[in-house]
Amino acid sequence: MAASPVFPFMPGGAADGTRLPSGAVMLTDLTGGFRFGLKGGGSAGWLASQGVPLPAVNRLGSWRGTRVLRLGNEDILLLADGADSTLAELASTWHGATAPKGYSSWREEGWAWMRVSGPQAPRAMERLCALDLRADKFSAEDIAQTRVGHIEAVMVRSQAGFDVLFDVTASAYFARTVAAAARHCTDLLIDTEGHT
Amino acid sequence: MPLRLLKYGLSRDYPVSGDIPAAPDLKPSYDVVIVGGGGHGLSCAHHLSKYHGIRSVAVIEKGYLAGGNTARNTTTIRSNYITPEGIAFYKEAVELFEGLSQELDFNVMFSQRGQLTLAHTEATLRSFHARAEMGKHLGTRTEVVDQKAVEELVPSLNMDHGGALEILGGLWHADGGTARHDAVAWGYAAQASRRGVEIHQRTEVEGFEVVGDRVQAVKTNRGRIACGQVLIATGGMNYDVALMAGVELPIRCYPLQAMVTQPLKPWLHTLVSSVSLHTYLVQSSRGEIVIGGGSDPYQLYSTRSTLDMKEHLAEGAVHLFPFLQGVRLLRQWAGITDMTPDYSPIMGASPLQNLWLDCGWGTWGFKATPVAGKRMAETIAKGRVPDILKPFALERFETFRLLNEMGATAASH
Amino acid sequence: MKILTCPMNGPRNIDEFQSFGPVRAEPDPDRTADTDWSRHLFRAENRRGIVVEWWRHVPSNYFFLAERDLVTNEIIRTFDASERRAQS
Amino acid sequence: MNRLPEPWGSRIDRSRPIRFTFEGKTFEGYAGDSIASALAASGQWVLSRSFKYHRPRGVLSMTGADANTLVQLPFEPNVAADRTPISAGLRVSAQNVNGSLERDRDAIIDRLGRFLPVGFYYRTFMGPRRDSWLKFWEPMIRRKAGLGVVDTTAPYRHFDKTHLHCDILVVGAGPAGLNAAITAAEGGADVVLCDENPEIGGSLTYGRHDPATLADLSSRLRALPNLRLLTGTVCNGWYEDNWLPLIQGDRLHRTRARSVILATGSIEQPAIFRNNDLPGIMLGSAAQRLIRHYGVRPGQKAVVLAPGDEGYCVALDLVEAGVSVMLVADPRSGGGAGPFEAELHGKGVAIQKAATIEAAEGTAGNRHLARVRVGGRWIECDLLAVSAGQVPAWQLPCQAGAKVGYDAATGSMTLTLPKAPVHFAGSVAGDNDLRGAIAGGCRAAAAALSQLGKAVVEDRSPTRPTATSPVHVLPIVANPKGRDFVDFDEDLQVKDLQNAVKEGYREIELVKRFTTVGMGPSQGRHSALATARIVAEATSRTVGEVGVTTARPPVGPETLGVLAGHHEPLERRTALHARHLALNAVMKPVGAWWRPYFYGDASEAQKAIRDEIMAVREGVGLLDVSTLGKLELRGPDAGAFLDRLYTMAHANQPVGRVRYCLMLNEMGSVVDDGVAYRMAEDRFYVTATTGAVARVYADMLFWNAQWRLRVDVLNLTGAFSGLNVTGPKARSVLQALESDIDFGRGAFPYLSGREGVVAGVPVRVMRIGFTGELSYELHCPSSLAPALWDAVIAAGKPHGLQPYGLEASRILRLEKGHILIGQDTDAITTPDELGFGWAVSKKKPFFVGKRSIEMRARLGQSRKLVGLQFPADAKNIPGESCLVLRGTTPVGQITSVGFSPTLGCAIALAYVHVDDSTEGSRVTVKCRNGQLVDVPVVAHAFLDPANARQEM
Repeated sequence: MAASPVFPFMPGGAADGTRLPSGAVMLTDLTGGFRFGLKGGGSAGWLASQGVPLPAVNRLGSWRGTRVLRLGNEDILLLADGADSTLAELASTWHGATAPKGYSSWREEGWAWMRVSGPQAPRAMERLCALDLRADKFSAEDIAQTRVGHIEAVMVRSQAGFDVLFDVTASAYFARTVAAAARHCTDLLIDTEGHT
Repeated sequence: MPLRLLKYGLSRDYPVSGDIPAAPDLKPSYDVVIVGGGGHGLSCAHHLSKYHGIRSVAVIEKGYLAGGNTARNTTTIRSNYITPEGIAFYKEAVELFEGLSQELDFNVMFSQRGQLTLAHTEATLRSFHARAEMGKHLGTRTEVVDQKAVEELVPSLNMDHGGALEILGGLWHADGGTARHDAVAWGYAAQASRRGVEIHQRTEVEGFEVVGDRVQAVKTNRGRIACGQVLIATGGMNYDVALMAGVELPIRCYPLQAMVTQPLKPWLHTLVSSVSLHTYLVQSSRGEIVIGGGSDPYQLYSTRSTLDMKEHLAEGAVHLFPFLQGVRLLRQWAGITDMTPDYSPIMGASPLQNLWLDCGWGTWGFKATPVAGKRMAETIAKGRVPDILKPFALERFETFRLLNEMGATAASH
Repeated sequence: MKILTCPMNGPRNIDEFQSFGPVRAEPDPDRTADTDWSRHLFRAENRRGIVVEWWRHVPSNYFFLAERDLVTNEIIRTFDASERRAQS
Repeated sequence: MNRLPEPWGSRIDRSRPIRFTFEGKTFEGYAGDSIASALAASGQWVLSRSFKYHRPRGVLSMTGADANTLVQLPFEPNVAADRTPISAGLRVSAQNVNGSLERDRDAIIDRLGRFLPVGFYYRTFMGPRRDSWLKFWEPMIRRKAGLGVVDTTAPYRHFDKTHLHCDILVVGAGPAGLNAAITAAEGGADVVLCDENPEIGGSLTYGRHDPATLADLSSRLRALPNLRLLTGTVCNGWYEDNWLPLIQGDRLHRTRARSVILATGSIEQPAIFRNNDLPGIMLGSAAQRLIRHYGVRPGQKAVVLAPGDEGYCVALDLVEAGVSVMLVADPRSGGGAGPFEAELHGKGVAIQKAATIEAAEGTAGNRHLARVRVGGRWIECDLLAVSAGQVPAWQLPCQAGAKVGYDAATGSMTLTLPKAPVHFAGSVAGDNDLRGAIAGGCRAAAAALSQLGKAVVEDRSPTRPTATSPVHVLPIVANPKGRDFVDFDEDLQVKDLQNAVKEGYREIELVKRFTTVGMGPSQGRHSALATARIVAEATSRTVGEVGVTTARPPVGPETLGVLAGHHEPLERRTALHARHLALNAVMKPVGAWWRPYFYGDASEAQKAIRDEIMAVREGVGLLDVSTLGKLELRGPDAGAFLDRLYTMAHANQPVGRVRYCLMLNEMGSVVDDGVAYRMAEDRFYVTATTGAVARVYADMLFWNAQWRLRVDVLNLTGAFSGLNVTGPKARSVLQALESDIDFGRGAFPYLSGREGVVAGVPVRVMRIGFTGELSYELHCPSSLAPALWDAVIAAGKPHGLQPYGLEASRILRLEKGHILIGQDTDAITTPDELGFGWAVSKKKPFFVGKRSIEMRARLGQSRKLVGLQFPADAKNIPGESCLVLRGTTPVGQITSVGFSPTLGCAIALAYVHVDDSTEGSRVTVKCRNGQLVDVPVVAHAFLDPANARQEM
């Protein structure tokens, strides 16, 4: 009998009852989405041996429909983005493999995965993060390990906005913080006399 | 109307007191050279000249009088420390402040309206009990008060009932207060000058002539001064100045920032500080709210201000008193604190026979001004360290006799 | 807000970092006299000049070294700890 | 009544009248009016009373930069009436008045001025008794202190904080700033241009300029998509690495610019003469701003002090606005002022050369200007427009590292360029005329562009014109009767500064501190140069030698609200949060975490906690220990790494075993404890205390940055949850669950660990005993913790399993004599003081702190942590932190105390003198009420010292 997982925003989860902002700034919970990460000696070598192309540190790559996040020399996270079976197959291969193969980074349990999107998402992110996130400064292949909403986070662009990975225990806090930022984005932020 | 005001009103010309006489040329030698024209050095000079008959004293100051940490601190005076040695020492400081205006015939405006330190966690409350029990035992007015008493002492506080930063109680220190920091230094300077002490501003130490285990002379940008005894009391410069004499101190320097609002009609009558928020507030006699907090997070000698510290302090202040959102900030500044490993000062002997130390004050130098000066003067005059200072000796770091005051800081300068 | 350039993450606001203080000598505990050992414990580099110090980029938990002027706060350079070993 | 017809009044919308009140009286203005302009339009010129002498004050600068116009709004004190727009129903009142603004009873102080010279308060108010200051004088003075009033009921507002990035930030949208921004943007840079005013143009909007100049700049600006304009936005400080706060109303843009161009303009200086503070005396630019921005006629009959061309322009503007200009006083003795002089002559305005303002007199109560004396002659007037030249707005440049100098020939302050990537343009750089400002703007942009590696597209800058005739330097002479104010904020007169010097306060910083000059709301904008000149004269030094005091941020007043912004309190929840709430737990914050304190009704806390304790002792309890730090150390050197970090031996720890671990710092003080479970040769699962894990994790990484061992440290604190099943029936509960782990006593002994699956959940189980009972700590991936919790609850039901909270846990551990790091230890506690010799390996060659604890052992130990057990009928039980005395000397303190329901008495842990630490000794404890009690010392574990219960 396998137990069923409960993530923070699910019924009975730690953040159950916390409202996620929607509208011009939308926050979506992807924490239940499939991920697989390795960290520690041997991680990069093993993934390379499986044919996973490894980008440079803090750059994003892709492999058979998954996104490959290189967070450190020996710290790599793969986001399934729908290619669940590919990734599940890789994970299962890893479980059956012999060392050296790195170690599980448990990101699917330790990190919440949330998406900030909507037409005002860039405005909201300016409030949540000190980095220059304009497209020409923070590209679709960049990874920022930084602070979002005053907590440590890993951030990448997604087609719809920004994906943020952070300490799962702070999920309710994060949702409230994004909601507070979103409130200030309902009126356009820069009064530009016609410019933006 | 006090008589002194009548005198002003009735004299045709402004009656000059001449607080700080212009310094004469440097003499080739003095019995005592005090390096550092801040509160501590001036206090020592006053005590040497008034109580020990030592008047051949030169106070040499690189910048202007009391322009270092004496001018930059937020003037908290208190004795609610942790260690019995610390409490006994600062208790004497508070007692000296109580009579300081009379001692100096200069109003230092010692405003003993009490200090309330807030606990937002059980652990903080426990540490308050420790300070209160030790403080009471040693005869200071220090007690732990409950939520109701906190609300009565400062009715406008945001108690945050049920919140993450709920105020669980406080440490009420009725002996706590503030004084006009500049006045303390000027009062000591005026008194010392009247007894023959020379105060040399814009005079910078460039080195020491050390022969054997004695300092023979102090080398300055204005010439060499032979000296009988030397005191180093240079605030954030202690490490560097001592090093010129070959003495290495266990000190690291960090900026400490503070800020002040526009003047407001008085509404805050005690000092209020929060350990968890690293913020403290006090309303000056001009009506300004002085706000301070913890030191900067990395070593530095620069007195530049930062926006992030200001934002942090504003956040703490607004959490405690949400109605301050509309109050306007006027100015921010910083001083350089010399932090020791146990957060207690270093006073007394150095490895050199006639070189004395008054260092390592961290964030607590101002409140010790009278007692440090008095006791260092006694030390220099008698050539031996009085009992009250012995625990603060430099050697304590070799013998692990640390005076652990690390929990007494946070935001309780 | 000061900028500190992390060798791994690039230029970031200094509030993303944690200072771990100046690099210290690593005396052999078994061959160090008591007075020297207490000196090692309690006395840190504090000269008014350039120091080499440890920093941690908190979000990525990466430790590296920086040369910084304690008077001007100018950061002269930052580099991975492996470069220090190569130099010494 | 003073409103001028259109086209005067560029800021006001005459179609939108707005009513508001001032001092209880209703006034009407137009949308776009400031409080001060609307009041002036209605003939209300007095806005405030001064800080010390309570003299009536009115418009001085119209820039929001002086104390004269500070007024009170309902929730905001000290608001600049000349910058703050009116709104419908706004209630404005005067501040710092005793009675009313019109009839201020404290105006009497003005007459007593001679009794209150500079620094008087240092020389009096000390007697007659030692405490007279505190009891009598200070309360009296505090009543007079301050300006505005804080309303402690003001509602909380949400302020906005955001970030802005650009290549070049241009501060100031006057002619120089506009040209700089346009040139920079045309050169391809990403530009932000900010200005504190509601419109662009700066002096082009209120000075005597060709409107086409601004129209042209405006249209060029609008064509640039890479130029972002923020009007109504103050750049309020410069911080390291071009980090600048741009404040736009209730919003703070934390801005990072690669390069900055400061086109912050200059500050017109008031003139110093007797009664120079009367309402009706204002800066020439203030009169122009009233006329052009607000369509307000600043007076009926005017005198203009014109030491340069600007004053002539002011006079021309006044004439055009219908003001009778009685006289233009020009202090210069000869030379023509060029075309302006002729133009004024043409309009019949009298000009007196070599003349200055000698004094002014007011109407009754000094409520308004009545006449001024020029060349010994009194001239009736209700407006005096003055100017004593300009000083560059030095605050931002100086914060960026510029140094202030002084040009004695022109009587003006100069600024050096800082080392930082910051450039100056316009009058801040000394280019006071329009052509110079435009050229300066283009030059600054070119410099900034080249610094960024971008080329200037086209040099549009006009050649620099020859300097116009400098403004005459007005002498500063003290009036024998005083009231010649240098600093309006602080009511300081010329003689006050001279007297400070006489007292020996010769350095400018000392003059500032002794007199408070420059410390008021205007921060020396209108007084710094005059002060430097007075002090230079009094000390026979040059103005350059004297200098000005340090310009600290902020540039102008800023609200604490905009600085603080809004910040949700950080909160962390365990995966079982909702389970606790469902069980009616009373939650308490522990750091950022919220944890169950106990379960049940808040009004019956004591009973609930007692029941929870007894359930653990007699049956079985369940505690959520998910907040515990959880670290996984992986790699071939993991064992060696732990050996270096902790005091016990781990390299030789068998797989499947759990060991206590104690961490010291280099000083040999105890900093953390936990357990280490060896899951594999190359893998340990290590716990750390809730409060310390972040630091322990960082320290591990720090040590390994130096040691470079082959080990990876992973912080699993959030990823894994922990459930402690504890009590005599714990084994029965677990055995009732579906699992591949044999929980039997022989198969799973004390201090061992197992991996397996319980109720379908993969777990790591450790047999450890914080409560002193048979315990299994089950750790699992957090998403599965609710499922595991539910399964344990269900399996425990037949055994009376009781979830318990933090308070029960604290008592349970105390009964067992287990320490809590941070509560029972302090920053200098050694393992020896805890009696933890057993936890320190004697064989390992090295671990952090080893050298120090050996040295400290040699130096001698003075205290030790022991247990104290109070009689069941004890009347006085000391609280935590009570002192342990030897005679009257404190030798230690109680660290933990509580009533043990199991033992039926109070028990405590305490530091006592090492000589009193053996079992059976008695020590004296001082209770919080001062009573001394005599207590016997007992063994650490009050309960089950032989450990039979936890090892069963």
